[in-house]
Amino acid sequence: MLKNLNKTTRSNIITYGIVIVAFVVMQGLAMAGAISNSLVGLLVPICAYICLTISLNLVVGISGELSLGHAGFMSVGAFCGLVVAACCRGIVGSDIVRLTIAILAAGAMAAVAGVIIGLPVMRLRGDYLAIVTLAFGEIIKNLLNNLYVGKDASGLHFSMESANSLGMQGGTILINGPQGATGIDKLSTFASGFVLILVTLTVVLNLINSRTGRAIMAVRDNRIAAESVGINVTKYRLIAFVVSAALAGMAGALYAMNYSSIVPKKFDFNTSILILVFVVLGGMGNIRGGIVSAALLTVLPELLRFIGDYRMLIYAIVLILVMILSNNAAFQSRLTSLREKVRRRSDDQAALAVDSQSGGASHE
Amino acid sequence: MGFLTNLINGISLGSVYAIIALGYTMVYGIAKMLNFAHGDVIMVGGYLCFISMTNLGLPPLVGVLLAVVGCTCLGIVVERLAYKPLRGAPSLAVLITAIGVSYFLQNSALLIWGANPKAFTSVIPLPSVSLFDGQLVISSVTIATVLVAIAVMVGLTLFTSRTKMGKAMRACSEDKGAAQLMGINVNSTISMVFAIGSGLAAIAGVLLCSAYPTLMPTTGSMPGIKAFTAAVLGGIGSIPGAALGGVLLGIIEIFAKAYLGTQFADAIVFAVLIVVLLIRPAGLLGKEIHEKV
Amino acid sequence: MSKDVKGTYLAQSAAAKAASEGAVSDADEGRSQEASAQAAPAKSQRKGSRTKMVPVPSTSIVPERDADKDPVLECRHLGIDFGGLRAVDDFNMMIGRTEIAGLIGPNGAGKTTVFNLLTKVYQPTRGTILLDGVDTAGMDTAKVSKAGIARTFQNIRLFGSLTVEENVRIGLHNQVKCGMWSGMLRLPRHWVSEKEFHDRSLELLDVFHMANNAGDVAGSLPYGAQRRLEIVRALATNPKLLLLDEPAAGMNPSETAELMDTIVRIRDTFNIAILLIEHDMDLVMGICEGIAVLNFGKIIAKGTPDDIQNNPQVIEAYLGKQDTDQGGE
Amino acid sequence: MFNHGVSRRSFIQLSGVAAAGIGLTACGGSGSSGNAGGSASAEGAIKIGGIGPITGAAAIYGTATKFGAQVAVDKINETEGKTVLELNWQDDEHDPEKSVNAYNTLKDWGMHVLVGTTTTAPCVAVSTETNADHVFQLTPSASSTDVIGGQADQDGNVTIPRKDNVFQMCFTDPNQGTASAKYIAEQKLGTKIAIIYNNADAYSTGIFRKFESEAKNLNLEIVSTTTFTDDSATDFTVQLNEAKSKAADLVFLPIYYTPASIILKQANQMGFAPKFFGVDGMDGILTVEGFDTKLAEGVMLLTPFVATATDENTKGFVEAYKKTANTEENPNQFAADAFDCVSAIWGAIKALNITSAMTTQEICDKLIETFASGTFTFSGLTGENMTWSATGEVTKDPKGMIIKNGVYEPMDAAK
Repeated sequence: MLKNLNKTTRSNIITYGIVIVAFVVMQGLAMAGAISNSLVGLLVPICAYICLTISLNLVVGISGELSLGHAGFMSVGAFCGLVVAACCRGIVGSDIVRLTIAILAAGAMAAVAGVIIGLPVMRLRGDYLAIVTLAFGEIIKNLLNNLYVGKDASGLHFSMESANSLGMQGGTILINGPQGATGIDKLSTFASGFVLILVTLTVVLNLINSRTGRAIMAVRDNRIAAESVGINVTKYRLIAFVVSAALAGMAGALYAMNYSSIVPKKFDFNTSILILVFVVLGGMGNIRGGIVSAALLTVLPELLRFIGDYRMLIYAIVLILVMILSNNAAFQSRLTSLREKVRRRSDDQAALAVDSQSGGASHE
Repeated sequence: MGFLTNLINGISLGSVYAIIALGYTMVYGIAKMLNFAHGDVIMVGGYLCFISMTNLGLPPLVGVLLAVVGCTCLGIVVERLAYKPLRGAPSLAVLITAIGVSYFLQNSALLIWGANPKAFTSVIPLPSVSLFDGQLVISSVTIATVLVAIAVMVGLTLFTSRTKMGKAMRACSEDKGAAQLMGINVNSTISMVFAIGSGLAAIAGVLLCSAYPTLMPTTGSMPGIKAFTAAVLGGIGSIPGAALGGVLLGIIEIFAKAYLGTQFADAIVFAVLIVVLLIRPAGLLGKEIHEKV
Repeated sequence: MSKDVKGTYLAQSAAAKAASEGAVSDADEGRSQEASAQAAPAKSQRKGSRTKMVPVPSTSIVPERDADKDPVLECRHLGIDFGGLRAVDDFNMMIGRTEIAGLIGPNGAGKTTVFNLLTKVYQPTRGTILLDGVDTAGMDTAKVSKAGIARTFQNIRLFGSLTVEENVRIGLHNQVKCGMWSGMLRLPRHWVSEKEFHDRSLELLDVFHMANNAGDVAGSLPYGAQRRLEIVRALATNPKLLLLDEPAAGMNPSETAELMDTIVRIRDTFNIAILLIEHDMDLVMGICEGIAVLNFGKIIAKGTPDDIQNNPQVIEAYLGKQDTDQGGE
Repeated sequence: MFNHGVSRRSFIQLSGVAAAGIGLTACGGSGSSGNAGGSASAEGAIKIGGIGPITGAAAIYGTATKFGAQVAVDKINETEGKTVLELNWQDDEHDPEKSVNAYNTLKDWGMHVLVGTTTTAPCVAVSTETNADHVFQLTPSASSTDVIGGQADQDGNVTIPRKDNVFQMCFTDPNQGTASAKYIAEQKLGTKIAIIYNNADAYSTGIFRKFESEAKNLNLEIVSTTTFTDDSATDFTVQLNEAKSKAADLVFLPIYYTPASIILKQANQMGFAPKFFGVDGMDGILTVEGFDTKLAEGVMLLTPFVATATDENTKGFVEAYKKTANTEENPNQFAADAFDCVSAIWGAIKALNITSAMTTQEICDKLIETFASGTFTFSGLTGENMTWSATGEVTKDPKGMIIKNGVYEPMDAAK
């Protein structure tokens, strides 16, 4: 049945299939209590990281720009989302609706941040672009470290100085500078994470296989040729960047609302790098690979806990080895020839089997 | 006087950034890779010097020498094992490997030397210079750092322009294929660059720890990122650019703290970087490379 | 050698309209002191005014059939400097609406630079480019493409990781419209446009009999097919003028012969002008109607293939000075 | 510039690696980590889980608490003659996400009581989890009021409700802020005060805020307030210059000892010699290997623990700690806090006849009742006759220490 569809559609259906099957299996196991608390606790972060990986893949893999500040958009979404969720407390009854509103607001806010950052950034290329995204990530972190937001009867209060200068009466502090946000309502669930993955996946896959996506990939493959066929390079680089930022913001909101507290420090350069590692290991531009690598690499450090002190060292070695093995030309060619050999042998066997069955008359 | 003090402090901090940035820029110029592990080589250099001085009781100069030798070897080994197999691989793959190396070095240091910070004794056991009746105090480390930064920059410039090896490096930087055809051993040239870069990192580590005397497994990461920023600011690949970028970044950082408030100092430093890159997209002294159509 | 341009009066027979336009343009460039003439747009011809008319040299010719229409391209005093080097200087050329024109010259003469100027990959230092009578000043590469100039590249620039069909679809980018949201949300508009993309790209690929390769990855195609795909992609932008940069490079004689047929066929089918850079003289002399010869950034001759073959300056440029007297054959 | 060369195969290989990892876990089981002194899983032992950063920039604190707790567990098991306590310490990299992961891992292990987490921000996240699961938690060193919840700020806003299962072994940040301000005012230690704090750190900012408002009440003059972040914790010349130019005679440092050691050195280099006043995070400064203790001469700090004290308990602990951690360095107050946490919990367990047969929730109920009663007292390394209130805060006397000749000496008339 699948064979009748074209290659891209088939590949996309497999991707959706993997996500859906994985969700159903995990949800079933979790409900049956067959998986450990440790893994259950990882489900929502895995969902968030998958969304982040898909969204970063849009910039790094599809648009071909190196971004080192993805965590910045994640944090914008995270803090925006939890403020919105807190504002809806008492107004909107249903948790799911509240979460949805918060995530959408987070996406919108992160998109705005994406436009503000993207406009200047898109004038640059290559490593210079990378360093500027890094710089913006650090700036966002620095600003959030000095952001104070509180809510009382008269509404929201903002300050860039201190919690005391919010001038609130009997309200709650939502974001308390470097202490971050505490007392977050834990609205995120595995199911909502799954839905967000589907949404992210749909947006990105649809985008890739559309006129806009082709223009983005054209710019990646050959900027000058893309210009020469009339594609506005800046516009399409910006579209990829902003969509990616918005999706990262949504994932950030999901992530933040899985914990009761969150600090700006979490969204630093290292987190940006972590997501980048997921993307590169999964294969740049390879959405399905990114999903798998994000899930596995989030679980891996937890699986390595039994090693104790050597855990992160082993993680580093695994990272280096995987990168070398998957990119070393000599090793790859050896692997290919090995695979060829295996296939030939099995082909031979198959041919032999066919031959023996049909009495050696299989070849015309 | 406050201005002068801040300026001197800025130059001092900037000189440390400059030395690190020079290593970054050398490696980038030839290997075309962002070596995110560079900051961690700095940390290793610091530890090696610390051990030789404190645990082995060797004189500071020997300690520095040991650190340089140790880091040079480390650089060569890392290059052989981790980067060389990836020659010709996509640059992002190399970047991630460099990050892996960075994690590896940090966690190895954690296991070997422990998490407790070490207080680094300055390798320059000279008193501070006091001017204007003690209103302006310049520490000996500051003076040494600035002098070393200048020496390293001049040395590298001469090396790349005058020596055979240096010229081979520049040839590799321009076009590896052509360089190979001219009989230059590209592989050994790249190894050489890593050796030089790592040796510089050791010197930077010793000076960094002398000026800001805490040594931890994570000591190198932030200065590493700042120096990378500095290298880009000056135009990555350019030797005078790295030195200029480093010093400027140091001055901007100190001035931002002193005159615009310590709260937003980091944001200001990075904002300056962005503005500079928007005006000069290839950095202050970088060459803009036009793609040939 | 630069002075020689004025000596090439090959174009005296050019259409009257074209010549008069050339005259106005020269006046624009400051030869005339009259402020009114300077301020006037190039197109406006004030028949009633008493402007003093002077004869000016023109280096252009167009086919007779295009003579009564606006030329599709007109370059006036086009030039660019790289640092102190005048890579292209005082480049004047006119191309008729359905002309197949050639741009030849020794290596390093600045031929590709001219293409880069026409498509605004480089912004000209001076001079004017009129595309179908519209000044392209201030446009960027993408806008020029929308205005009607398409090109191929000397060093092939395909979207290597995408399929053949996708490459053509990208060429059709400005021909079939569908916004980001329609695509992202799979609105009906998306499906309509996708069908149109598909149909039109296959139609275009058919020109080169490449419809069967539609699903192949462009980067994996053989060299000749890649060159042809570049032409298809350029055609997809619905140009008025197609610039081909060494289309026959790397092709064997039979492929070249086929290419010559195809180029003529493209012109006849799409009714567009084609300007090509080529070193293969059989191809140039075989299909080009007008040929411009470039040396050291300047046009040293423009004429018919016969004119060019017999032009002593051209021969000198190609073969060096000692062979001058052989030029007459 | 980046083409997609990273092949699709990479993740296949990766899955292979991960599969190997899963296999390994299966073999390794959920054994306890670290050099737990060969603590084989024993029948009937109470399982104590611990969380703190063993890797990353905050590894100092996690390592200290880990070994501190280990020393206590080993000592108790030795005294009892059999394994009555079992410790499983998990790394959280000073990251709330990893901390919750670590907590879940400990839950799978079957933890009865949690000692942790070491650092504040992760602890706030974990304490919500323990609260929901009803697991008793005693944190050695997470000092923010958000950890225990139920505390109002000065405007009377309560952001987080009280988490009734969470108790602290350390002072809360506001307590330290208030105590420091009072101490300075009462002892007339300084008239012009400069403050340098880490505005990217919850602990530091928490103390600073309280100190600031308390100083206003006590009419202490704050002449300069400057900040730094973890990213800019290498150079303090600007902050010190500002303090110097305002003629500050006391610099209050509500920060950890690592940046503090740089501040002391740089102040010395620029010839600035005010009084320095630190809080409990300053403890440990003398243990920094290679630190010139002369620089710390005259530094005052509030700390509950003195490693150089001569009483038997402290001496025994320091010795055991060095052996367990395999180090030459003295333990800091984090280690002592963790030691006290385990000891206090053991005291309660013994008194209440708690056995591992009980569920974690039953144990939690009993321990909450005991700790919140206000009558449960405990004497340990970090204080005599400590009690806890239902708010989760500990009541113990802060010891004002001054560094003289490289050792702590009690400040006169310590309240």
